[in-house]
Amino acid sequence: MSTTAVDVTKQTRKDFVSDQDVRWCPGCGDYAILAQVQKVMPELGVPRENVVFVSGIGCSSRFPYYMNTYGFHSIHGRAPALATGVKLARPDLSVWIVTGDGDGLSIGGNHLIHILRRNLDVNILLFNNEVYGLTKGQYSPTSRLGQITKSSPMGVVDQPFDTAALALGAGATFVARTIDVEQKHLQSVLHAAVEHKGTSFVEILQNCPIFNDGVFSEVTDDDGRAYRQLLLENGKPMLFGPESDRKGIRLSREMRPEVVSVNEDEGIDEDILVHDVANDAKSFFLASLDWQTAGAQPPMPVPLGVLRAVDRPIYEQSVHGQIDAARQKEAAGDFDRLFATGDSWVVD
Amino acid sequence: MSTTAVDVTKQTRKDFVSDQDVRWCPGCGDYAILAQVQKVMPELGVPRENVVFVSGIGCSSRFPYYMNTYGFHSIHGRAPALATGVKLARPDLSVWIVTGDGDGLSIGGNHLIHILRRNLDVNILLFNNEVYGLTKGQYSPTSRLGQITKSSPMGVVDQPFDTAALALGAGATFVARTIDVEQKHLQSVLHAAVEHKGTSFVEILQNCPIFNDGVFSEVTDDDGRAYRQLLLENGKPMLFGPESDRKGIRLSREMRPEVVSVNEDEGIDEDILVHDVANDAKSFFLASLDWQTAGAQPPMPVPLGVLRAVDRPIYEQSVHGQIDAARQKEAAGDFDRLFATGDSWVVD
Amino acid sequence: MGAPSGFTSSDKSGRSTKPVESREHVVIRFAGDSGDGMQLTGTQFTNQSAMAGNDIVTLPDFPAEIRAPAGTLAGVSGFQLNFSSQHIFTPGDEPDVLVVMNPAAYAVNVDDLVEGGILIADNDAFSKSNLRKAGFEGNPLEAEGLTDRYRLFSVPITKMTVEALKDLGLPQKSVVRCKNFFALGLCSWLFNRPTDATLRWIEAKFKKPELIEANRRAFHAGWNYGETTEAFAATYQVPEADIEPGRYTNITGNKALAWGLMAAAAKADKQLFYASYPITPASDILHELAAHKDFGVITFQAEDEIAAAGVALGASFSGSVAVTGTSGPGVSLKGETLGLAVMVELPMIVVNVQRGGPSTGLPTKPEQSDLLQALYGRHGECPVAVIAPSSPTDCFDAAFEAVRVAIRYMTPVIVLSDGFLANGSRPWKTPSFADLPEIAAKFWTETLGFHPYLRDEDTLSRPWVVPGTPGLEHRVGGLEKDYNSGNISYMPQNHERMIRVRASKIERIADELQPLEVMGDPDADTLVISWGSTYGALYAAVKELNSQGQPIAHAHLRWLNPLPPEIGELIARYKRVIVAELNMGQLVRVLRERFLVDAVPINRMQGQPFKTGELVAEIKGLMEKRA
Amino acid sequence: MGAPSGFTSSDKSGRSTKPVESREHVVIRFAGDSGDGMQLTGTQFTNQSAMAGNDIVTLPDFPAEIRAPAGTLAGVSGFQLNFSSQHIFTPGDEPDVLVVMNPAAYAVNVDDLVEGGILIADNDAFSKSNLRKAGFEGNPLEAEGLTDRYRLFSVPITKMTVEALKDLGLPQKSVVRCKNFFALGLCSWLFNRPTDATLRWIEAKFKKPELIEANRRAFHAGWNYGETTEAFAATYQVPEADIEPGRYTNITGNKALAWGLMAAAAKADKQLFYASYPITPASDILHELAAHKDFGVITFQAEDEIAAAGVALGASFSGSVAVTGTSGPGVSLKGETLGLAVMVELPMIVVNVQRGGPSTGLPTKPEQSDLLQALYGRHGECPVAVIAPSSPTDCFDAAFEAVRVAIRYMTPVIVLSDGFLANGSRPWKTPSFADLPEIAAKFWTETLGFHPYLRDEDTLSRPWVVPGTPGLEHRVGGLEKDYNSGNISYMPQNHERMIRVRASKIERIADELQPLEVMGDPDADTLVISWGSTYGALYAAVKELNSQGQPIAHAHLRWLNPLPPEIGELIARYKRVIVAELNMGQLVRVLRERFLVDAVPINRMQGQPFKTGELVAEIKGLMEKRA
Ligand SMILES: Cc1ncc(C[n+]2csc(CCOP(=O)(O)OP(=O)(O)O)c2C)c(N)n1
Ligand SMILES: Cc1ncc(C[n+]2csc(CCOP(=O)(O)OP(=O)(O)O)c2C)c(N)n1
Ligand code: SF4
Ligand code: SF4
Ligand SMILES: [Mg+2]
Ligand SMILES: [Mg+2]
Repeated sequence: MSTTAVDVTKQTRKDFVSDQDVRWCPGCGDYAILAQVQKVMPELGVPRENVVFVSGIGCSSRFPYYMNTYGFHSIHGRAPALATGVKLARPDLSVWIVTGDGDGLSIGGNHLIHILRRNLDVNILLFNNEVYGLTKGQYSPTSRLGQITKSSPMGVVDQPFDTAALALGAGATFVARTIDVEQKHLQSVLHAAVEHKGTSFVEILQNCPIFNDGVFSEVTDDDGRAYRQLLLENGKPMLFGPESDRKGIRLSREMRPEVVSVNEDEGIDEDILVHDVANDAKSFFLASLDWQTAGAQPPMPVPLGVLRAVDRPIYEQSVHGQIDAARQKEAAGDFDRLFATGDSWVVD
Repeated sequence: MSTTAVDVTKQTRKDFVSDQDVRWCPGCGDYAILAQVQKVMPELGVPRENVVFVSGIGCSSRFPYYMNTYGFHSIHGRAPALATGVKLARPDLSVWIVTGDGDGLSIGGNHLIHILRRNLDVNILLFNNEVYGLTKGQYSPTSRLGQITKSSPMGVVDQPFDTAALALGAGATFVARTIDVEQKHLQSVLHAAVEHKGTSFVEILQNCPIFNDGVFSEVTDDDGRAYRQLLLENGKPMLFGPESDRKGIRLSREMRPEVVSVNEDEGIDEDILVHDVANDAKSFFLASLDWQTAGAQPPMPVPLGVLRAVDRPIYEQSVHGQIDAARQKEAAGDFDRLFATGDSWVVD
Repeated sequence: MGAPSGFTSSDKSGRSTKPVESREHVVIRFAGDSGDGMQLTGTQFTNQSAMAGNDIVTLPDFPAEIRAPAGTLAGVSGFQLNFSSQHIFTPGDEPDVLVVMNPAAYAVNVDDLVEGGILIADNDAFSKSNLRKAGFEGNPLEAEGLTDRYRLFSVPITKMTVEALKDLGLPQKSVVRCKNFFALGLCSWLFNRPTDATLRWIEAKFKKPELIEANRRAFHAGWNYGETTEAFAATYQVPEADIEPGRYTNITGNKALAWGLMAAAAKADKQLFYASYPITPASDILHELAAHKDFGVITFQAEDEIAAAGVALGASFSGSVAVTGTSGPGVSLKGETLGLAVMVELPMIVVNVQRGGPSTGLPTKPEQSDLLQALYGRHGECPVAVIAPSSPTDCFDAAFEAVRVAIRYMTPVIVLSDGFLANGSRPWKTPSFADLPEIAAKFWTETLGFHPYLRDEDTLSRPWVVPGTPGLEHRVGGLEKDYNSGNISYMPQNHERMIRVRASKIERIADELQPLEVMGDPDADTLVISWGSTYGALYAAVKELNSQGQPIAHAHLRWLNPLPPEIGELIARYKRVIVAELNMGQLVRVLRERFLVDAVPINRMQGQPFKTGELVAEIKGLMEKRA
Repeated sequence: MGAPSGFTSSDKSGRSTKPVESREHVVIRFAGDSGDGMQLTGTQFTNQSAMAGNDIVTLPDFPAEIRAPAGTLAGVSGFQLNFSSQHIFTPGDEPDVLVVMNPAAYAVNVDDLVEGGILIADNDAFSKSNLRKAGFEGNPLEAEGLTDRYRLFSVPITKMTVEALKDLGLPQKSVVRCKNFFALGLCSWLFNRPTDATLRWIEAKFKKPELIEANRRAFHAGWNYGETTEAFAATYQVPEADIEPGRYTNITGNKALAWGLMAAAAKADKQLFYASYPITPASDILHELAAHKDFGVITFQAEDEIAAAGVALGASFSGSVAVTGTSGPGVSLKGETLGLAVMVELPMIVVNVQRGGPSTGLPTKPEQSDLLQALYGRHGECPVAVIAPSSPTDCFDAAFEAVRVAIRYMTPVIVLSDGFLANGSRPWKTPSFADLPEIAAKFWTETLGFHPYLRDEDTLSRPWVVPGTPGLEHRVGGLEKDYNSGNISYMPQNHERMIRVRASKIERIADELQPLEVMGDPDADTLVISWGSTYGALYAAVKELNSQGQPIAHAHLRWLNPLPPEIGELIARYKRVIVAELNMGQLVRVLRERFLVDAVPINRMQGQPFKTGELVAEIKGLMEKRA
């Protein structure tokens, strides 16, 4: 029997569901993310055999087993390296990296910043639950100051990374943030990530009901949804808050963020910042909004959506471009010529 | 014979010169840096036996051998880890990390970003010569696009890191930049680094005459010095250029950098940005100034001096603070009580 | 109406009034879903048994997933306890009693139960959907022949727990969670365990009064069920063991190891500095030490294992007793830093709580397959000392000794524990701190003639000089150093000399090892050698074989590098040498190579400790084959 | 006035008119400051000698620093060449001719020169300041007794070079830089080397016409100095060796290794993917491969060695011939990823160009101390195949074979080269690409009955399925996999089965190894065993010993895992087995353990290859001791 290709246009969500038992805890935010990813997949128009999911180790990194695509559940922190090999060797594949805040930012931090600067055309989904789930609840590089965990019985004293700021600082060409429970938003961010040519970095805030339950409830509960989500849209002013109480963000003379009330009917003040995914300073500014520090007044909203999206040469294209150029050389690939280079001589 | 302490106030440069032969290539920028560091040391008022230099591997990482202090020439990329151990165990020591663009940003990138976020009170000197010197000239994570090296015969295709942006993105509390040949500036930056409580990250642009000669000449030759150095001073407007042709930097409505002419005698335009080392957005903005891309018009100046300096809790103080607090507990440190905890029972 | 808490036995004292049968020892296994609290139940039962004066050995068995979907085979969690009136050394091969909280637990465990053993099942959990998840068509509790094989007690545990708690107004989820205490109560009754400690523990553990009451009621309900119904005709009693007098506490290997490090650092008058990156099954050492800041312990959770090793080495340079703990994959990452530690000759402890490999392997299961890595897993000639504790309680002593040797010889020491020791527990006779030996650990301060590689004549160790010492400023590093000055040296002869001196230093440790004890038949012609956690199983097997008249002796290696000096001679005295390990044969390679002895291996790589019965059979087989 | 370029000999043809003495072989060493261009000089002289028809072996020797301060001992760089009319196997123990460009080079090298050997020194460089830097009080060239020991030619090389170039208008620095060509010219004259190739090379190498002219003039000046002055009475001639006809090129081990990988990938019809992080002495493989994009080679310079290994493994998953090259410290970092490769059973080559360890050690010097790490340096039971090339040219064949085995057995293969092979060179008889064997490497596409761990009956290898193959979507990873489905499995027996099958797979490679060749005396009672780069020295030593009538045979192991199947039997035939290695005795451990043979080691850890003379003496010593 020979292999059979799937008709791309007819792929459905089910085609991306593997036969493996899903082994996350009941209520884990990972389920929702999996469902959205499986939903978005058929819309990409890529046959599933051309899709590869690569992960490290962690609860989140079990992800590839549940996707009926090619998959590599590698070792802790190394998914970006493995994925780089997969993509560079086969630029035609659609390559996805799934990682966690521990896997991607702790042990795997170096590979992450390097893949971001190189800008391969891959998609990175970082499930940030601000804790190590698989190893049963130690703090992670995104855990907040003071958090009590098994390894921080008196509270975390390590300043957490701001994931988006780190990615921007590393030179990422696409940085976005979304939340496990915001299905529509998650979908739209996944679409944007796929559309971006270059490395797409998506941080997904994810609830771990077992070891860090409710860590994002401040922005996901009813109040939070209304008052604390800054939904970014390119070219649109930065507004948030419920209909009845809209607010906007502007820059003070000292280049500090200010939250001001806005009445959309009366027109939006010129001062309100307009989002521009291609403006470095704005992206960094958004990343530096401190939405996590408890009790800040007024509390800052969490920027959601695409913080940055810029075009830059794509790594694998540059690499293969050089190879293609070199192959134009006379005698390219001729081993007999190669062996005779240098100072060769004949003994007869 | 018992050990003898040096009189701190009488320490001179010579006290910090070790008896080891300095083994850099003739003309290497590292010599100038060494000389400045040795010069600044006595001014710190720390007896040399309380100073520890920790490095990784690379030409730059030979540094500790030449300092008559305690020193640890460790392994490639791991100096921040070793230094963390040294400092956390002994917060009273003055700890210095010397690293290179390969050692610190390639193999050691992860340790670097993590020490920056943790904010130990140590000083990091990163000698950036945009090349691997010790291994004889491969490109590094700061090498520029197109650079021809032994490992990139057709030119580098990896987008370089912007060192300052990376450090800021990681949450560094102090980020500065200086140049090997600018002795005064180098000294002043070293002083600022020492004064900062928390991790001080100093990028030193350094010429490698053997494998990357003149890479910074655009900003160090006579023209460059005059036109391309943006010397930052906290609370002062961002001005550069020769007396006759002063320029300032302002933010456009779109939050993009603009270079405008300034006549200082006529007063400086309100629009010209005033440097504020404690303003995140400004620091990121400075880090995103692209001064390296060849042929940009007008060419941007390189921001030199302190890009960011903010106060945040110091890691080793937090750690020891928790320990001190715990030691107040009743029966703290009592092993016999410890052994009897849990469900112990007596067999008699 | 829910039952109020309290015992139904006539004297209300928690002592059964039913007939009591006596047993020398009992092996009981609790099994259920990861969410069912089986580890907790097992631990409590263990504590009760220890307090009842039995000797005990435990074997917890977790799934790799935190909480695989409820009811699936992957989610089954187990806890086995052997409690005895005799001295015991293993958690027991097969359970005499199996408690299963759902069909999956039944499926995974039932084959292990001895014929005629007691099987207690929560029949409420054998619902259609649970049966399906566990892969059953029908209900196995009703399968033909089951009651011929086992003594089945099919108990409606969930229903009765719900009933007992119904008027407490707790959410259903919380109510159902209490069913493990029903099971614990029932077993406490069945084996006449003392109940006070458990009741006290419930009060201490739960914060909310309604939860205290709920668990108390569930516990009582289980106890009362045994006492009241006619399901159980009798209870069992395992008499007190003849145990050396003293204060005991039941301790896991990881905890003992943590305490051993703390005690050693205190005895050396140094700060304990533990740098680690979490990994199963080593993380609990980090958790334990992090909780003891009142002892001045510094714990550092690093960004990865390489950093953890580097931080530890830096701390050692600064004068701390520096330790980095991990498991196999982490050791594979620490190799380079360990090499640096060898080169700079600083004391450092690397704890490897071994698990099933290679790669991610079987992350929650024990194995002994990292021995050769400990010996040879670094580039260059890079010898380190290696010690392996033999039991959960020996983890304390081995850690203590590792610290002593590391400081005295200025060398890294690898401590090879494993998942079985780490989570398993044994009663530990708690020492008095004052009675523990001092550890000499003076920093060097003498400037006269100083150089950083000056060597002590006896130990060949270099001086431990810490920053802050005036006049001794010096630099260390990974490049080869001159024997006579400590400066960098590329000279040919010097390199060879330094390699040899580093090797000799490790060899010298052998001079002060405790003499090797030979156990078993003194007239044996066969010697069985064990190392690490397999000590207990081998000890028990040899005892059994001896009692069957087999001429077998047993030696256990605690230090793997260096080997005890007398081992060569000892081996030469026997006709047959057998080396039993939980790997493909690693120590056996070392002994064959070192002593050219045709030692034969017994190997097992199944993610479980040896079973005594298997060992007995296998050793007998080898004796016959090589007779 | 500077001399125009051209030869002064009567026929102006670059052939000397002085008397010629014949020699069987000559060992010459060029030594000077790192900035003096000694590697270049040595390489040119080597090429001349190869073209003159001699057999050649080279030994470059760099300092660890790029360019330590000029004139210091640390900055001395050397290049040794053995050229011969016979077949030779080593770069020679001691130079017959030593060229020193400054006092430091003199200090470091003079003791190696054979008594009566030729010593050529640039006496201009023996200035006061240079003498001081090298630690001399007076001028050693003027020391008493020197001319009794050596035939000293004290030549004002710098001055004459300056003189020859003075009217070219070059800066002084550039002028002085040409002095190595003066030395080369002089030596070319002295040994009657063909000069055309060098002159052509000068033209190709230097871009600026004035530099071409300058170097040409310096070269001629040196040549003419020999021909014209009366300092040298005669020249030497080493006749052509009897070399198999064919086209030859002088090739270093690193280059041969790179080409071998390229050729193997081409023969497997796959893309070569080399992921690496620079490290001495492996970096040149990266440089060489990066220069061959015209062959479709992808090179990836990773952020570190872990990433390099991960990238390679990812590329292998995607269907490339994936290679990661490094040296010892890098291997210590790749262990975990290598374990993953073992678990997922994908082909991958790890090249370890060994250097002096442990830790940073002696980074530019060869050693063979990573063998046990290659065999055992990972957690868990984690077997990989290991091959070691025996000479610079064998690096081509070993790399080729490693690729073949990696694909056929779906396994990582470690190639153990070392710094001596890497930088040393030998004439290589270039094969025709068409004559190289094909490598079968078909991706699996069959869906029927597919699972990712289906095994080939012969090799036990699993199928290589690459993404993009419809219907074969599957997941691999580091957790243990079920033998029958490839799904994750924590089952006890399955784990043991998988461990054993992974081990058997590696053992099966032995079935197709080339038979072991036994060299030396066929009636020997002593067998000397070598591996890797020590082949040549051992071969020469045994030849020498045989010629002295010693009954010794020699076997060389190319595959270290698995061992050739006949080695056990072979060893059993000898009274004495000696294993010579550049380490503390690593292969000897393996052989002792495997075959219980009392093999004795010969070890050297001085950052240098074995010297034939030393080996001869040491082997003789062992023969007497164990007679
Ligand atoms: C080399 C190595 N070190 C440590 C571990 C243990 N480990 C597995 S997952 C994990 C952390 C996972 O955290 P995260 O990436 O946030 O994933 P989550 O489980 O929270 O989804 C750790 C420390 C390992 N498997 N390998
Ligand atoms: C684990 C390991 N990998 C690689 C090397 C080789 N190596 C030594 S220094 C270096 C790069 C140094 O570059 P950089 O830090 O920029 O220092 P520079 O020499 O330019 O000052 C490399 C790749 C090593 N010593 N150890
Ligand atoms: S531990 Fe947390 S992150 Fe992991 S599966 Fe459970 S709920 Fe999800
Ligand atoms: S190679 Fe470059 S960086 Fe290194 S010592 Fe020489 S000049 Fe300095
Ligand atoms: Mg997490
Ligand atoms: Mg550099």
